[in-house]
Formats: sequence, C-alpha cells, structure tokens
Amino acid sequence: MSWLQDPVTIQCLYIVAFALFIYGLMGLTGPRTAVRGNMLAAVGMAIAILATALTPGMGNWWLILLGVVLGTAIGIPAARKVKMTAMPQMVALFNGVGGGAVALVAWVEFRQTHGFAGEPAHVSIATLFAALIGSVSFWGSNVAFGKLQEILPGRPISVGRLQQPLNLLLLVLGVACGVAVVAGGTSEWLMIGILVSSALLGLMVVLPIGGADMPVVISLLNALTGLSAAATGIALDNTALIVAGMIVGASGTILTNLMAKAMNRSIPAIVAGGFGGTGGPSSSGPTDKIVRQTSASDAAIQMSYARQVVVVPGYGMAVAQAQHAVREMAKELESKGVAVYYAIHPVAGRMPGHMNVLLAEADVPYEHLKEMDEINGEFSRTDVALVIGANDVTNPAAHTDPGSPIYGMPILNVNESKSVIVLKRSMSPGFAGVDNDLYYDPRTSMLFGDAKKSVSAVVEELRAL
Amino acid sequence: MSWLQDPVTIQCLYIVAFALFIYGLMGLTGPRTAVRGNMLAAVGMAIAILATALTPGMGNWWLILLGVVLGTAIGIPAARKVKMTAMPQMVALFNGVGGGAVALVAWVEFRQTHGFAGEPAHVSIATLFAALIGSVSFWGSNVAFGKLQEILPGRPISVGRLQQPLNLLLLVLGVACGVAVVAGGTSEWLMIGILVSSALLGLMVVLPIGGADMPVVISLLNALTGLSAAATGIALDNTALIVAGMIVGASGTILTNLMAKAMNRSIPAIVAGGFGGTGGPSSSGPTDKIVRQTSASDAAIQMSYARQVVVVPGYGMAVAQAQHAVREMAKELESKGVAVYYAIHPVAGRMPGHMNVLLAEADVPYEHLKEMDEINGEFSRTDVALVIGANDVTNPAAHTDPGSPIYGMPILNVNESKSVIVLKRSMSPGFAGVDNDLYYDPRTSMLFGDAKKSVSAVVEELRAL
Amino acid sequence: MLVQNLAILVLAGFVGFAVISKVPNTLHTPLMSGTNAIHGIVLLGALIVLGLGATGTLDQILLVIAIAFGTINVVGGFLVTDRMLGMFKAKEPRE
Amino acid sequence: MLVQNLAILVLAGFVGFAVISKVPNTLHTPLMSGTNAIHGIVLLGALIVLGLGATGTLDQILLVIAIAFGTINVVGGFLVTDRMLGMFKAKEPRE
Amino acid sequence: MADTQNIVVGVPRESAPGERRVALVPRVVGRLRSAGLNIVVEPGAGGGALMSDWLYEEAGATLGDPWACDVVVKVAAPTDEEIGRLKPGSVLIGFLGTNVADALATRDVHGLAMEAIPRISRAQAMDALSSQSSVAGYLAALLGAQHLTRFYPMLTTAAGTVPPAKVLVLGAGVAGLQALATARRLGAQTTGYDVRPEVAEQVRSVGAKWLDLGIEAVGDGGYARALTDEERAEQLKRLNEAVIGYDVVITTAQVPGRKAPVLVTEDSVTAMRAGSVVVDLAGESGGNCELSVPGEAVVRHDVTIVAPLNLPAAMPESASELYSRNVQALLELLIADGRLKLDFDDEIIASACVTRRS
Amino acid sequence: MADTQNIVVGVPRESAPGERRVALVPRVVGRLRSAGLNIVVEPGAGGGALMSDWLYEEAGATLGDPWACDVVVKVAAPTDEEIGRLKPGSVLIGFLGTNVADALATRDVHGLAMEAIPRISRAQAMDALSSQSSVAGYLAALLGAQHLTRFYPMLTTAAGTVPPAKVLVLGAGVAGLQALATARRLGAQTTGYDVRPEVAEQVRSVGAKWLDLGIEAVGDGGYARALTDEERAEQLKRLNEAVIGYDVVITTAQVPGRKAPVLVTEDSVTAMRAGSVVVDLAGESGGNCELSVPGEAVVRHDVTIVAPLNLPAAMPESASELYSRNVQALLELLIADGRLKLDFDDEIIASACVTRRS
Ligand SMILES: NC(=O)c1ccc[n+]([C@@H]2O[C@H](COP(=O)([O-])OP(=O)(O)OC[C@H]3O[C@@H](n4cnc5c(N)ncnc54)[C@H](OP(=O)(O)O)[C@@H]3O)[C@@H](O)[C@H]2O)c1
Ligand SMILES: NC(=O)c1ccc[n+]([C@@H]2O[C@H](COP(=O)([O-])OP(=O)(O)OC[C@H]3O[C@@H](n4cnc5c(N)ncnc54)[C@H](OP(=O)(O)O)[C@@H]3O)[C@@H](O)[C@H]2O)c1
Ligand SMILES: NC(=O)c1ccc[n+]([C@@H]2O[C@H](COP(=O)([O-])OP(=O)(O)OC[C@H]3O[C@@H](n4cnc5c(N)ncnc54)[C@H](O)[C@@H]3O)[C@@H](O)[C@H]2O)c1
Ligand SMILES: NC(=O)c1ccc[n+]([C@@H]2O[C@H](COP(=O)([O-])OP(=O)(O)OC[C@H]3O[C@@H](n4cnc5c(N)ncnc54)[C@H](O)[C@@H]3O)[C@@H](O)[C@H]2O)c1
Repeated sequence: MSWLQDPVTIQCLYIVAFALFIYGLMGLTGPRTAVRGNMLAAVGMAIAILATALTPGMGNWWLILLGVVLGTAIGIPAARKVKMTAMPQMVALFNGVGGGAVALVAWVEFRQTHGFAGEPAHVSIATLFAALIGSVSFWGSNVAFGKLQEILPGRPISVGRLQQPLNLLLLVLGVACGVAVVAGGTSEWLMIGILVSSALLGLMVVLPIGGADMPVVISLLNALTGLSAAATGIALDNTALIVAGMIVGASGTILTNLMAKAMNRSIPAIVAGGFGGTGGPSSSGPTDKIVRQTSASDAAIQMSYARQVVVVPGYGMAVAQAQHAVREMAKELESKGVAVYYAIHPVAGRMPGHMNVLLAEADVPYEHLKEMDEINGEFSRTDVALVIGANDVTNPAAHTDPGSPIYGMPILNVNESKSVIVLKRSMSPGFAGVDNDLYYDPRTSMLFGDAKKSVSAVVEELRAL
Repeated sequence: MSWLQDPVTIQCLYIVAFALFIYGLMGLTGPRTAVRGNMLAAVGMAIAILATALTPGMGNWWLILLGVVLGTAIGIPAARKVKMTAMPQMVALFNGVGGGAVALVAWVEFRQTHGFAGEPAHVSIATLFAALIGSVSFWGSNVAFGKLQEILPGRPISVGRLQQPLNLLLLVLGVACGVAVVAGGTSEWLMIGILVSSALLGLMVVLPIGGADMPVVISLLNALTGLSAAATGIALDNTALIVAGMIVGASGTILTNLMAKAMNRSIPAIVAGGFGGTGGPSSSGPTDKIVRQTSASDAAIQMSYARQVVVVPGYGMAVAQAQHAVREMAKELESKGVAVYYAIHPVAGRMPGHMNVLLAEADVPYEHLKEMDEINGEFSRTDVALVIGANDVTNPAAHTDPGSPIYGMPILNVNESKSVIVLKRSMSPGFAGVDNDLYYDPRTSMLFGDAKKSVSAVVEELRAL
Repeated sequence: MLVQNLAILVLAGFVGFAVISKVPNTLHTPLMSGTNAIHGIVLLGALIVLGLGATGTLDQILLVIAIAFGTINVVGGFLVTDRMLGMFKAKEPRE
Repeated sequence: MLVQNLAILVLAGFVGFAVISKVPNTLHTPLMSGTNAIHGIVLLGALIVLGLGATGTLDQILLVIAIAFGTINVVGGFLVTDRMLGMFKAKEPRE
Repeated sequence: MADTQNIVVGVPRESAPGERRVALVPRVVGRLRSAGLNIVVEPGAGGGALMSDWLYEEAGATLGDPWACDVVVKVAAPTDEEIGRLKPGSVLIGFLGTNVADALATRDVHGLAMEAIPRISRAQAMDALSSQSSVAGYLAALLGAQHLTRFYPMLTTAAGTVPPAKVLVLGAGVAGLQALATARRLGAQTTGYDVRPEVAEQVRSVGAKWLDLGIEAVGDGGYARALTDEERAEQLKRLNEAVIGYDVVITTAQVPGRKAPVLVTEDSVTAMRAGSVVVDLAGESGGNCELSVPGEAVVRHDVTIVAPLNLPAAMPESASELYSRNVQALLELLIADGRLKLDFDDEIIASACVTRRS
Repeated sequence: MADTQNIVVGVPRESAPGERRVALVPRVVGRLRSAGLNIVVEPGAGGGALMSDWLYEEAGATLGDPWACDVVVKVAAPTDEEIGRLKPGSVLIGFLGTNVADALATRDVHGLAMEAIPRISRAQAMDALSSQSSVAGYLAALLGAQHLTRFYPMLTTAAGTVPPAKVLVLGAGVAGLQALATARRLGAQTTGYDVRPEVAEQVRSVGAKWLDLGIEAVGDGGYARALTDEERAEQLKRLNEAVIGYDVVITTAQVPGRKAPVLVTEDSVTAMRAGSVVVDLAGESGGNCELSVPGEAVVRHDVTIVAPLNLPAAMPESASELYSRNVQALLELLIADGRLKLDFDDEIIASACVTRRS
C-alpha cells in the first residue's frame, strides 16, 4: 500500500484537521461559540480532504470529480431548501448516506483484496465491523427520515412478539458471515450476507419506534456512523478517520444520553421499543390543535437573547409562591442586558392587588410593574412574553368569542409579542374554566410544571449560559 | 533499539494506564470523586511501571531496585509526615525531583548516543528540550520549596534592574548550546552548558517571586515538568510518557490559569515579578496576628460538608441588603441536608428587630431564627458559623477585656464552633470601633467583599457542587 | 502501527467524552448535526480507495456512489448545521 | 512513527484541556498534586534507559538517581494527594 | 362621545353619618368630562375625603344641585327626602340596599344597585363590592394591629424577643384575603379559614396557613351557603378550640341575604389571651362575634372586640377613587351613541336594576 | 440569690392619665421571683395593659401597697402625693424626668431615672429609651396608615391602580428607623432624613432612600446637636421643598434637653396633597410640626396632623414587657450578694441616679 510512504506533511495536515474538529466541537456546545465552532469544523474538513488529494499516487480524478459533483449537487440544495421544521429528518438523511458510504467502501475493500487475502486480521475485522454498522446506520436512518417526513407512517410498526427473536437472528447472521470471512472465507456472498442482514436489522430496529423518540434514535445512529468511520480509519490506517470517527462516536453517545434525559426517556427503553416495547407517540391535546413544549434551558436561551422580556404573572405564580424565583430570574436577565418588565393585569390572582403584594415581597421595584394599558402597547416590541401561571388574563377569547364567560374582559395582549412562553402545570383551564387558544398559537411554547420549579430551573440555565 | 519490537500487550497496557490517568484526572476535578480519581491514577501508574518491567531485554535489575528502594524510602516518610500546612512545598519538592529525573535521563541519553550521533533530529530536539525544561523545573521547584519551608527568605530576592537581561542571557545560552548539538556538536560541554544555564534560569526566575504567589508558580513548574516528560516520551517513542506528560502539561496550564484567577493575579504579572516586577507578599494585618482568607468556593464546600451551619447576621448584612441571597444560600444548603439556623443577637444591626425585619422580608421561617440564649449552647455542636457582616456581637473582648467599651455585653459565642467564616469588606471595626480577636482565631477564615456579592458567589459554588 | 492507532482511538474517545459536558437543550440538535457533518470524513476513505486505483466497473461505480454519499454528508451536514445555528447568529448589539 | 506520536501528543493535549473545566478552589492544590504524581511517569524513561543496558559508572549512577527521583515523585505524589483529599473522605452519613 | 354634553351627572354630598366617601373623585370627574359628560357636584361633596370643592372645579365639574341631574351617583342609599328631589326619568346609582326600590319606582327613577352587579368577568371593573372589600380587609388588619396590645412582627431586641402575633382570618373572601396579605406583610403569622374548600389554595397563595375544620358549604356564584344547624354546631365547636391560640381574629364571613353566621362565641373570647383582638367585619349584618357591638370597640374578658361599621369610609380617598372607577365603568355601559340607554338585555344592567322587578 | 428574700419590689398602678403601661409584667415578675425577690403589686396595676391581677398572683406576686417596698418600679414620674408614700431609704426606678429629684432627696429616696442610663454597650439591656422608641416608631407608621385617606401599598385592581404611598421620616433615630422599616413592610416607598450623616447607611439598611439636604449636625453620645440659626433656616427652606411630594411625614427629631426643632412649617403643610398625614412623635417636647396640637389629631389645610403623646402606651403589653426587661436588667445591677447596693462607681448607676447630684 503505497500511501504508507506519504510525506509527513499530509499527516500533519490531518492533525491540524482533527484539531480543528475538536476545537469546533467544543465551540458547538455553547450558544455564543456554536456558529464559529461549526465553521472551524468545516475548515478542518476542507484541510483533511485537501491532504488526501495531495496523497502521492492519487488517480481516477474524473470519477472522483463525478462523485463529488453529484454529492454537491444533491447536498447543497437539500440543505438550503429544507424547512426549519424538517431539519431533524434532513440530519437523519445525511447521517444515513454517511453510513452508506462506509458500507460501500468496506464492500469494495473486500472485493479489491479478494476477501482480505493476505491482510492482517485487524484490517478485516475493522472493515467488516464498518460494513455492518454502516449498513445498519444507512437503513435505520432512512427509516427515520421516512417517518419524520411522513413518507412512512409515524406510528410504531412492528411484527409483534416475533420482533425480538427476529432482530437477534439478523444480528447473529451478520456476525456469523463476518466470522467466516475473518476465518478465511473469501466468497463475496458472505460480504453480501453481512450487508443484507444488517440492512434488515436497521429497518427492523427503527420501524417500531414512535416519532417522538426519533431525535434520540437519529443521534444514536449518528454515533454509530462515527464508530464505523473510526473502524474504516483503522482498516485504512488513516489518523484523520480514526480521530474524527471516534470523537463523533464518543460525543454522539454522550449527546444521545443527554437528549434522552432531556426528554425523560431512557435509551434502553427507546431501543426496547424497537424490540416490541411501547414507544409512546408524541402527546398532543384532546383536540387536533398542536401544543409546543419547551424546556427550561431553551426558555433560558430564548430569553437571554431577547432585548425585552415581559413577565406576566398570574394566580399560578401565587399558588407556587414563585415570586422570589421570578425576581432572581429577572436579575439574571438584567445582568445580561435584557430589559424585564412585569405586566400586572387588574384581576390577576384572586384578590385585588394580589400580584402587587407578592412582587413587593420579592422586592421587585415598583417602576418595573406596568399596568395593563401601559404594557399592552409594548408587547409588539417584546421578544418574549413569559406567562407565569396566568391564564384567563391572557385569553384572546375575551376579545374574539362573544359566547365566552370572559368576553368583554380586557386582557394582556401577550400574543402580539414575538414569542410566548407559558409556565403552568397542565393544560387545565383557569378561574373562568375556559380553554385558552393562546396555548395553541404557533408562537407559544409551554413549559409544564410547578411555576417555582420551572422558574428556578430557568435561573440555573441562565447562570450556566 | 530493541524495545521497538515489544509485544502488543505492553503497548496495550500503556493504553490502559493512560486511560486510567485520564479517568482519574476527571475524578480529581470534583469533590465527590476526587479520592477515587487519585486511586485510579495510581493504579494506572502501577500498570505502566509493570508494563515497562515486562519489556524484553530489561536488565540492570539490581541498580533499578536500588533506585526504587531509595526513592520509596525517601518518598513515603516525606509524604506521610509532612504537616497539612506544609503540603504545597512538598508538592514543589516532588515536582522538582520529577524534573530532575527528566534532566538526568536526557543527559545520559546524550552520553549513551555520543551526542545523538546517527539519531533522527526529532530525538535530539525532544531530548534537549526535556533537559532544558527539566532542569529549570528542578531548580525552580527547589527554590519554591526553600521559600515556603522558610529555609530561604520568603520575600522576593532579586538582583534589581539586571534581572531581566540576565534571565534572557541564560535562556539564549541554553538554547544556543542546544542548537549546536542538533547541528552536530558532540562535546559534552554543550550538554552541561544547557543543564547549567537552565539551572541558573530556574533559580533566577523563582527567587524574586513572593511567597503568596508560590502556589501558582509551583503549578506552572508542574505543567512544565509534564511537558518535559512528554518530550522524553517522543525521544524514547513511548506512548505512556507522551500521553501522561502531555495531559499534565495541558491540564497544568489550565489549572495554573484557574489558580491565578482565583487569587486575582495574572500569570504574566507573577512571572514578570520574577523579572523585576512586584510580587506583593501575603497580606497580613497591621499587627503580627495572622488572618486567614478563604474563597467563596472553599466556603461553599466547607458548608456543604457540614452537618449544622449557623448564620450570624449583623449590620453588614443590612447594609449590603444581602437577606435574599442569604435565604437562597440556606435553601441550597438545606437541600444538601445541612441544618441551617440563624443566630439573632439582641442588638445586631442598628435598631431593635433590625435582623427580624430583613429576614422576614426574605421569607426566612420564624422557627429558624434563634435567640442568643437558645443558640449559644448550640455553637459547640456547629460545624460552621457563618458571620455575615456582624462584628461587635461576636467580639470575645466583651467577655475578656474589661477595658473594652463593649465589656459586659452578651455576645454570640461563635468561636466555640468548629470553624468560623466571616464575611465583611475589610478588617475595619464595627459600631463600637474595637478590633475583633475572633478574626485572628486559627479556626476563623475571612471572606472579604460586599456581603451580598460574597453570599451570591457562595450560592453559585453550592449549585456547582 | 496498530497499537498506536489504538492509542489514538482511545484518546479520541476521551476527547469526545470530555468535550460534551453540559449542553443546553436548544443546542442538542445543532450539535448532533455538527457531529454528523464531521463523520462525513468517511469521504476520505472512499477517495483513498478510488484514488489509489480501485479497478473494475462495479467497484468504481460503488465508489463513485460512496464519494457522492460522503460529499452529501459533509456539504449538507455543515450547511444544515449552520442554518440551524441561525438563531444564535442574528444577534444585534443590545443597548 | 513520529507523526503518529505527534497525533497522540495533540490529542492528549486536548484531553488535558477538556478535562479541567470548572474546579472548585479547594481542589486546586490536590489537583495540582495529582497531576504532579502523574508526571512521575518519567520514572519509565529512567527505567528503560537503565534497563535496556546503559553502561558506564557515571551514567549508571545518574540513572539510579533519576530512578530514585522518579520514584519519589510517583510514590510521594500519590500519597500526599490522598492525604490532602482526606477532607473529602471523612464524610459520615448525614441524618 | 362629544355629543353626550346633554347628559348631566350629579354627585351629591353623602348624608349618612360617618360616610366620608364620595361617589366620584376629581380625577374620575376629569375623565368623564373628557368623555363628554357634564358633572354637577354638590358643594362639600368631597369634604369627608378631604377633597375640596376647587379640586372638583379644577377637574371641570360645576358646583350646584346634583339631584336634578340625569344620572345621580351616590355611595350610600338615599334618604326619602333625597329621593324626593330626584328628577323623574333619571337614573340613580349607588349601594341602594333593599329598602328604596319602591320609593324610586314611584318617582319613576331607575335605581342601579352597585351591590347587585353580577360577579362575572366582564363586570369586574364595576364590582364595587370587591373594591370596597379590599379596602376593608386592609384596614381590618391595621385595626387589629392598632388595638392589639402587642407587636405584630417578631422583634429581637436588647430587652428580649417579642414573638410574632398570630392572626386568624375567618372567611377568606376578598376582604379576608386582603387582611391575610396585609397582616403577613407586617410580620404576623397568618392563618385563614373558610367554608369553601377551594379557598384553601387562595389562602396559601397569600402566604398564610389553611385551617381545615372539615366543613364544606359551597353556595351559588362563588358565595358560601348557610350552614345547617348541625354543621353550625360542629363548626362552632371546632372553631372554639382553634381560635384560642390566636392574638388577632378577623372575621369577614357573610352569606348573601342572611344574618352573618356566629363564628366567635363568648366562650372563645373568654379563652383567648388577655390583650387579644377580634375584628368583626360583619358588624353590619349582625356580626360574626357574639360580643360585637356594631360600630364600637369594646373590651370583654380582657379582649378587645372591634366591630367597625362602614370600614371603607375610614380610608375615604382610596375607597372613593376605586368606587368612582367602578361607577365610571358602569356609566360607560349605560351610555351608547351619546345617549343614556338602559339595555335590559344586558345581564349586568338587568341584575343591577332594583326598580324594574318591582 | 435565695437570701434576697428580704428585698421587696413594689409595682404601683400608674396614675398618669392615659398611661396604660406597667413597670413589671407578670412574666418578668415570675423571673424576679425565681431570682428570690418579693414582689408587691398594687391591685389593678396591669389593668391598662389588660393584664389582670390574678395573672400577677399566678406569677408569684402579692397584691398590696407597693409604696412601702424597698424598691418601687414605675413607668412615669410619681406625683408629689406618691413620693410622700415612699419609704425612706428606698429606691425609685422609672422615667423620672427633671422635676422630682429634690422631693425624692428630701425623703431620702434614691431615684434612678431610666432615661438617664448611658447608651453604652453594656447598658443596652436597660435602655428603655430605645425599647420604647421601637414601639413608638412601629405605631407611628401604623398611625400614618390609619389617618392617611389612601393606601400605603400599591394595588392593581379591576378598578384601577393605586400608587404606593410615599413616606418620609425626619429624624432617623431608633423610632425613625423602626417607622421606616414598618412603613416599607406595608408597601410604602420610604425615605429617611437626619442631620447625622452616618445615619444615611442605616436608613438604606432598612430599604429606604436617603434624603440628602447637605446639613450635618453631630452632637455628643450619638445624639444630634442643635442647629445654628443659619443652618436651621437653610434646613427649613430645603425641607419645605422636599416634603411636598410625600403622603406621610413622620417626624421624630429630638435634641436632648431642648425643645424639638421645627421641621414642618405651616407652609409645607399647605403645600402637601390633601389627605396627607403628618405624624409628629416629638409632640411631648413641643413638636416638629408648627401646627401640631400635642395629644390630638387635627386637620389643617386638608392635611391630618397627629401628635400623639406617650405613644408607647398605646401598645401597652409589648411596651410594658420590654420596659420590664429593662427594669429587670437594672435591678440585677443593683443587687449584689443578696443585698441592695447602689455602687456609684458604676457608670450606669452614677449617671442614672438623679438624687445624688442634688
Ligand atoms: N384578582 C381578583 O380580584 C380576582 C378575584 C376573583 C376572581 N378572579 C379571577 O381570577 C382569574 C385570574 O386570572 P389569572 O390568569 O391570574 O389566573 P387563572 O386564569 O386562574 O389561571 C391560573 C393558572 O395558573 C396555573 N397554576 C396554578 N397553580 C400553578 C403552579 N403551582 N405552578 C404553575 N402554574 C400554576 C393554572 O394552570 P395549571 O393548573 O395547568 O397549572 C391556571 O391555569 C380571572 O379569571 C379573574 O377574573 C380575580
Ligand atoms: N440593634 C440596635 O438596637 C443597636 C442600636 C444602636 C447601636 N447598636 C450597636 O451596633 C452594633 C451591632 O453589631 P453588629 O455586629 O450587627 O454590627 P457591627 O459591629 O457594626 O459590624 C458590622 C460589620 O459589617 C461590615 N459591613 C458593613 N457593610 C458591609 C457590606 N456591605 N458587606 C459586608 N460587610 C459589611 C463592617 O465591616 P467592613 O466595613 O469591614 O465591611 C462591620 O464590621 C453593636 O455594637 C450594637 O451595640 C445596635
Ligand atoms: N368573578 C369574579 O370576578 C369575582 C369578583 C369578586 C369576587 N369573586 C368571588 O366571590 C367570592 C365571594 O367574595 P366576597 O368576599 O364578596 O364574599 P362574602 O363577603 O359574601 O363572604 C366572605 C367570605 O365568608 C365566607 N363564609 C360564609 N359563611 C361562612 C362560615 N359559616 N364560616 C366561614 N366562612 C364563611 C365565604 O365563603 C366568603 O369567602 C370570592 O370567592 C371571590 O373570589 C369573584
Ligand atoms: N450605643 C448603643 O447601644 C445605642 C443604643 C440606642 C441608641 N443609640 C444611638 O443613639 C442615637 C440616638 O437615638 P434616639 O432615637 O434616641 O435619638 P433622639 O430621639 O434623640 O432623636 C431622634 C433623631 O432625630 C435626629 N435629629 C435631631 N435634630 C434633627 C434635625 N434638626 N433634623 C433632623 N433630624 C434631627 C437625631 O439625629 C436622631 O437621629 C441613635 O443613633 C442610636 O443609634 C445607641
């Protein structure tokens, strides 16, 4: 293999490349540095590709060009045109083709070396591992894409109680073919056996998983693709591949864990879903209307990047006795240069002046309390309206629905602000007992839970930013 | 070099060893995992040594044994007997001998290869780098040890305005000798030139640094020793050395930075001190009595490991309006299972009931407020008494000094608790205008700064634990 | 050779673990997408195998596909990540 | 060989950087001491050079000293760290 | 609304003894003026609330006879003599009570009773019961502090520690909640009790504890129903025990249209610590305490029992201001297209009108 | 201390009009009993504070003639008649004022004046001026709330928003600080003013703003000195401007041994908003407000001016309890080895004794 004799420069370029990957990845973990992190990683990739192109003895330039042009022609428009809401499936697709590339390279390797004749064991093992994982990733990702894109039905599809034994069988089959190859088998059917059984395995594992768990599954497949890339690197003795692949494998695993935790799911439970367990579908209200949930950290980021946040307290803040936490949150935001006001509705709470008493207890300066008439003009200039345990006083039905018991009551026009975050424990109605359409507004997201706990969680996230 | 042909197992053992180092280091960054982290790193070290011993062709066993026995005989008692207060100089000493070992190995390498005749350039460069840095580290660390152990005078010693040019000269001399060797020079005097000039450099840089900055300097030298070890690893093509050395080099650099930041010093400023700048000595009161300073994070750790904390608020808490932050801190501690009480002295503050009003505003439950008579019996059972802006009401002179204007006033016996942390802005006295001996008690440590800022910092540290 | 690659593998794993500690939820998807783009490095494998003279039409076709796949992964990955991160970019200075 | 060692060096550096993020002040000294013990690994260098047949009395004396130094660094380093960490060990259960 | 100039609103001086409130304050007069109404204020109308005539004039009102106006706004119910001065076809607004409907109808005057406005969301701005109850609740907590021979807040001083006072509020409606919140601000330890169980959460939401006696009596429209005899006996028994530990007991329990229930018996008072206080806000409807003397503060068994009448009148400016805004909101409902028009299809007007039923 | 049985302490019933306090409360009687003293209480002594005789008996006191005892403890200064009943050689403790020294000396009675105890750290437990000032400050804030025709706290309600009241305290000594803290608890926006500049920090430490008029007058022993005529004119000019914006002005300014300085002039009052309140705690020494009528609440220019006399007596139990503890601390200083002994080398006793100088 001639590329072993490559000049030190190429290897050094590889080192530079993976250093950029790592540095970029570090950046991607913080909101302030994420954009630059992604850029740096992209530069690293360019350097790695350049270094490879420099490798003495490279040929087949036209074919290479063909592939690159093809890939670019497909990749760029796909990435450019996809809607923001369709991002997750796009990531799934990109991940899938990566896995596919790994599997294909492994297959060709097998063919070129006539079944790894004369190659050391670690080369064949690594290549076969790459083939198996790459293939699982390819097909699994495609199913995930199909489900999210609603080409395939989003609900779990499973063959029932046979699921688990079947999956196991496929895995054993693939591994058996691999063992046969390492033991000296050179028949291409063995290789095809690996590819096919792992393809089926990828399909079978992902099909029974519900749409809500898809992001976690995609992340898992992403980590797997990383591992398969690292295996390819071992086989080809290519440092850049090893490092980049392994970093993705490791960080992807951690990330999968974090995502599952943030969604209150466990990875085994999700994958077990693929083995016949229950993969609960994404919860939505009794009606068809869609409710968007958010998390404390998302709320924290959203607010910390806002210029003006208006807090709308209501009876729920009083019940949760969240006033001190709210004040703390406001202080954190103010220290980040965000302007924070409190919109006090005349009948928020359950007694005249209820909000005043509580906010005064928490030492909120009187100047920050805004009366309804004063603040209603401000909402259109507000980036985030944070509704804390208020309900009726924000209900647009008071304006729009003459049949509603609250029709005619003046309300806080929170729905005029750029986005609304509502903190309450459930979808249950407030004092007047009527549903609130605000919660189904596309600009609204809900942070469910006790107001004090939620606000405290937001405070912690703000501090961590 | 025969060890190139070593079996894969030895290399794998090295990998296991450095994996343990890394894992152990991760543990060392958290209070909960630190002890285990250190153990794991030690196990890693044992594995690395074992692997080396397994290397085929090893000989000179008696000499090796001699060295090991010597080292053990000196190291164990030294580590066992040293007083807790003398730990930093002990670390300096251990670091120094590490650097010394590197320098010696480099010297021998030079002699064995007759000036690196026939060795590739990277081997000679790495070895000479190791020699230079190792020697600086050895002599610098010894000076640091001498200063802290008070063998050498603690105050900065410098040769005045010549310091900087002299240091530069020494560095240039050492590097010049190195260049000569790499260029083909084989005279041992060149090597000795490197060792001697870097030894002088080490002495000259550390001598002018004041005692207060020593911990930072030791950490810096520690990082340098790590780098020299990594260089040795490159020269000897030994993975374990490369990885372990480099990790220490990198983490040591970060750590040095953190330490300097925590002490509000900048590394350049400290080292510049060594180049003739000002290395302020550790501040102590106008008298000879010693005041111990602490940091928010130390206070946080101390309290989070306590069973009972008694908060002693005073006028300073009122001035800082720190009551809300105090309440928050108590909540954090309580969530960690620490019992928190408030000791309210009858005349704390400037008006009757001053503390009551403030703590009630912060929603401290009345049951947690303890009167003086009630709490004074509790202090002996208290792990940490946290004195927040109180002064006269804790002054033992009220009991002991009949000449004091506060003689005869009842006080809170905070000095009976296991440790006392005092939050105030300076050493200035309180209402009565008298000095407080409590602050010089060996069990007392001071956290200087505005009470609200200090308490908020403690809260953040508690959250981070 | 192999053992040094192993050392590299282990170290890279630690880097991966250590780098991702506390990531805000909002960054989960961009981060996933970013790492996804990085494993587009498999493109290198395909380039090397084809560039260093894979023969046979089937093999060449497979490799061209692999290169196309890898390119999609790299190009699409970074672009999509960048778009997702748009919300962190559009930060006007605050008064 | 060299370049792979370089790769390892760079990776190890990243590990070192990434591992130390937020360390409470109280742990600064123990952590310094712990890393100090780890660079006691230089002992290996001395062992190898002596073990694999360094000749000459001066060289051997120097190496014995180096081994003793390295051993002190390792043994003393870990022990002292452990003692410093005593405060985190003596944790009785809280009621 | 510029063509509403022809509508004239009259603001008489309140004649009821001790009534210091006024139906419209100068600030609201100004607002109504700019909405196009003419306001006639009786000289001295704002005197009780320390608002002089020239403040009214400054706000655009004219001084004169208010009784001849199209709309007459009052706080308390008018006397017969006053009713006699009303212009036929005019509208009278105020707390009218149950006795004036016939007289008004005879004179062909529409009477709109503020207390009869339904407590629906849309009518909250006109809800004078709530606004005046707020004032009463706040003042009740202060009255307790004033008559108690002890401190509300805990105080640690060189002369020893004073423990915080314990305040119990019986009946946690609007006034009760406000009393709880106010007493807590002053540092008292507060507890609330009511027969409507949903109030428990509201009591906690103002930082007070909830006293659970296990008796529930939910009536219509958010009000309590009267208890059965058995329940009443049971309640009294348990309250007798509970009340003893408190320094201040504030009672606000009302059942619409009935005599106020007795919650604090003589036995309870006897058992309370000397120097304690009972503030009985239900004095007007007979009192929640057996020993109350409406309108007076008496000491019985070393306990001070205060049963103020018309407490909101003790803070006349704020009470009047809130009341004026309630009146303003109602006026806005009455005037359409610049003309005064009582739309009896509107639930609010239909319920509030006392003369239409008769 | 078991052999102190022979010392008898007498607690008379206060004879001054409106004085509801008592020099020893039952709880402190109990403590003194267990320290071995005998206590004789005049029947009805605790009546004003609503503490009945049997509470005293329960605590171990006997009812009888208190004037014949070894030590007589009072709150207010005794009348000539009362002085005549004192046993020669006995000790009288109380707020004695400046007029009784001669009469006491004639009867060979040692008079210890509570108000003359030096304000040194060791004497804090006996500092009745401070303890009674605390009570006064707290009550002054409540008095303001009660007389103000508006709310202290901000209140956003369906009937509009009530802004918070602004409270200004002139003279931020013990009473002033307490008034600031109490008013703030109730939701008012508070500001403090004093001539001693070091008080600024203390004012801020109770959450109030500091009004800086640029006049400093620090006297001895932590008290203020009297201002020069120029300073006084300058102060009044600046205060006149400052006072206008406030709803409640509480004045506590005193200069020891002099008439209280005038801080609020008639002009200021005229300029204040109608319905505002001035609470003048310096009524006893002439008042800080020109229009004060000591002991009364008067309305002038639509502003209520309250100048209570002996405000602590309005919260008799707490005031008496704190005072009793002060007395207890002083008694402990007087009794050594079971015998009553006035050690005139002790700074506290020397300063407090009014009969020794004469
Ligand atoms: N102010 C007055 O004088 C007065 C008097 C009487 C009636 N009212 C009426 O009360 C209503 C006031 O409106 P509002 O918006 O303040 O309150 P609301 O409409 O009653 O809504 C309160 C919301 O808070 C949520 N909540 C309750 N406890 C919570 C907790 N611990 N953590 C988080 N959320 C919690 C509830 O949702 P979940 O259960 O899903 O958490 C509920 O939807 C109006 O309808 C008004 O007419 C007012
Ligand atoms: N309670 C009463 O009724 C009353 C009335 C009058 C007088 N006094 C007297 O006041 C004293 C009360 O004792 P105390 O212990 O409460 O207070 P203190 O003895 O006056 O001490 C207060 C301490 O707080 C510190 N401090 C001030 N501002 C601070 C800030 N922003 N952050 C942190 N620390 C701050 C000061 O030290 P730094 O400057 O170094 O920060 C000062 O030493 C007693 O002597 C008592 O006799 C009490
Ligand atoms: N819809 C609205 O916007 C609106 C507006 C104002 C008030 N309200 C509601 O109306 C309700 C009544 O308010 P209110 O203050 O005028 O009531 P109220 O004055 O009639 O009675 C006061 C309280 O006494 C309680 N009570 C009656 N009998 C009792 C007994 N035997 N023992 C103990 N407590 C007893 C009642 O439950 C009530 O809470 C409140 O719950 C309030 O929330 C609603
Ligand atoms: N050492 C102790 O332990 C101790 C105990 C209690 C009080 N003190 C101190 O004694 C001081 C006096 O307390 P007090 O309340 O009895 O004082 P006070 O009753 O004599 O006077 C009240 C306040 O009025 C102020 N004043 C006087 N003339 C004024 C003017 N022209 N304009 C504005 N303000 C004027 C005074 O400065 C004082 O603050 C306080 O500072 C207090 O801290 C000390």
